[in-house]
Amino acid sequence: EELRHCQERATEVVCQELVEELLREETVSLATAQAREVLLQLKKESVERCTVDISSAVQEEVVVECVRDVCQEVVRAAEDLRDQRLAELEQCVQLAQTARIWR
Amino acid sequence: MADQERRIKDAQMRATINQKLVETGERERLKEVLRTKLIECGWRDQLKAHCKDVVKQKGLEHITVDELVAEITPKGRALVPDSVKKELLQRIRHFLAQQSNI
Amino acid sequence: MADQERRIKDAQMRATINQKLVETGERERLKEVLRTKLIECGWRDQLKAHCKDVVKQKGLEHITVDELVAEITPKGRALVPDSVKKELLQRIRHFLAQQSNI
Repeated sequence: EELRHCQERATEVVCQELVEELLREETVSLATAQAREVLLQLKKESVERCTVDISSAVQEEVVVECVRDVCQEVVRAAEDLRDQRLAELEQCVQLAQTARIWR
Repeated sequence: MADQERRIKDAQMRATINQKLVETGERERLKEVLRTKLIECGWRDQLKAHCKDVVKQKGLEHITVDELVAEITPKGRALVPDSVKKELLQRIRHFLAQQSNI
Repeated sequence: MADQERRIKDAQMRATINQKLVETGERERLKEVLRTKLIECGWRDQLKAHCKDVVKQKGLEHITVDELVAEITPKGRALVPDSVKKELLQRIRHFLAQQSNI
């Protein structure tokens, strides 16, 4: 009878130990998986934020370069037109002077 | 004195049972059964959800695996259904009953 | 604190991505694609027309190229179509998805 009681008590402890051992293994496994998932998620979010930033930076760079190109082009064209008109005007003045001399 | 003697005998018995369980591969089989039962009864999913809550609460950046384990273990313990524990105990008893030299 | 940590990590990540884009020549390709898209969608023509208006209004003698650039740039930014912005973002995402070590 005493042996039976002893075995029963020991069995209960062994059972409890087994549950605890599995519990420990499972909680570590769950926590590790969760931490990995969290890290991955954090990285994903960081990459997305950086992608948006970099995209804006590239866009800004191109816009600034293109705006400068367009401005230079427009100013150059306006200057060319002005120079052309000045040249024409000068020619007219010269023609007028020549005409006056001949007269 | 009798109490101490009983504790010694209990410890010896525990060691014998454990040895038998390990030797026969029953210990690993029992753990596997227990693992399956815990998945089936939703324990793992519940604990996973709790784990997510803890991470959300504490902030994604500021928790280590060890802290997380410490945080979720009490809940994990509490969530193990009594029926699963009872079944495990029953299986161990059954195993021991089949052993001639215990 | 968490916010500052996040900013530091983001800065590191940004540097890594930028390095990858430059090293592979992808950054220049992206810029070239964007330039082409801006021409195709009429952005350049719209901007040129606006630029001409400003020159006409202010008078060529009263404005420098730098002043013109400063005046036109906000309009240039605003005129970039959302579809072009989205496509650029998508191209960067696609590029990053193909990189194994980011």
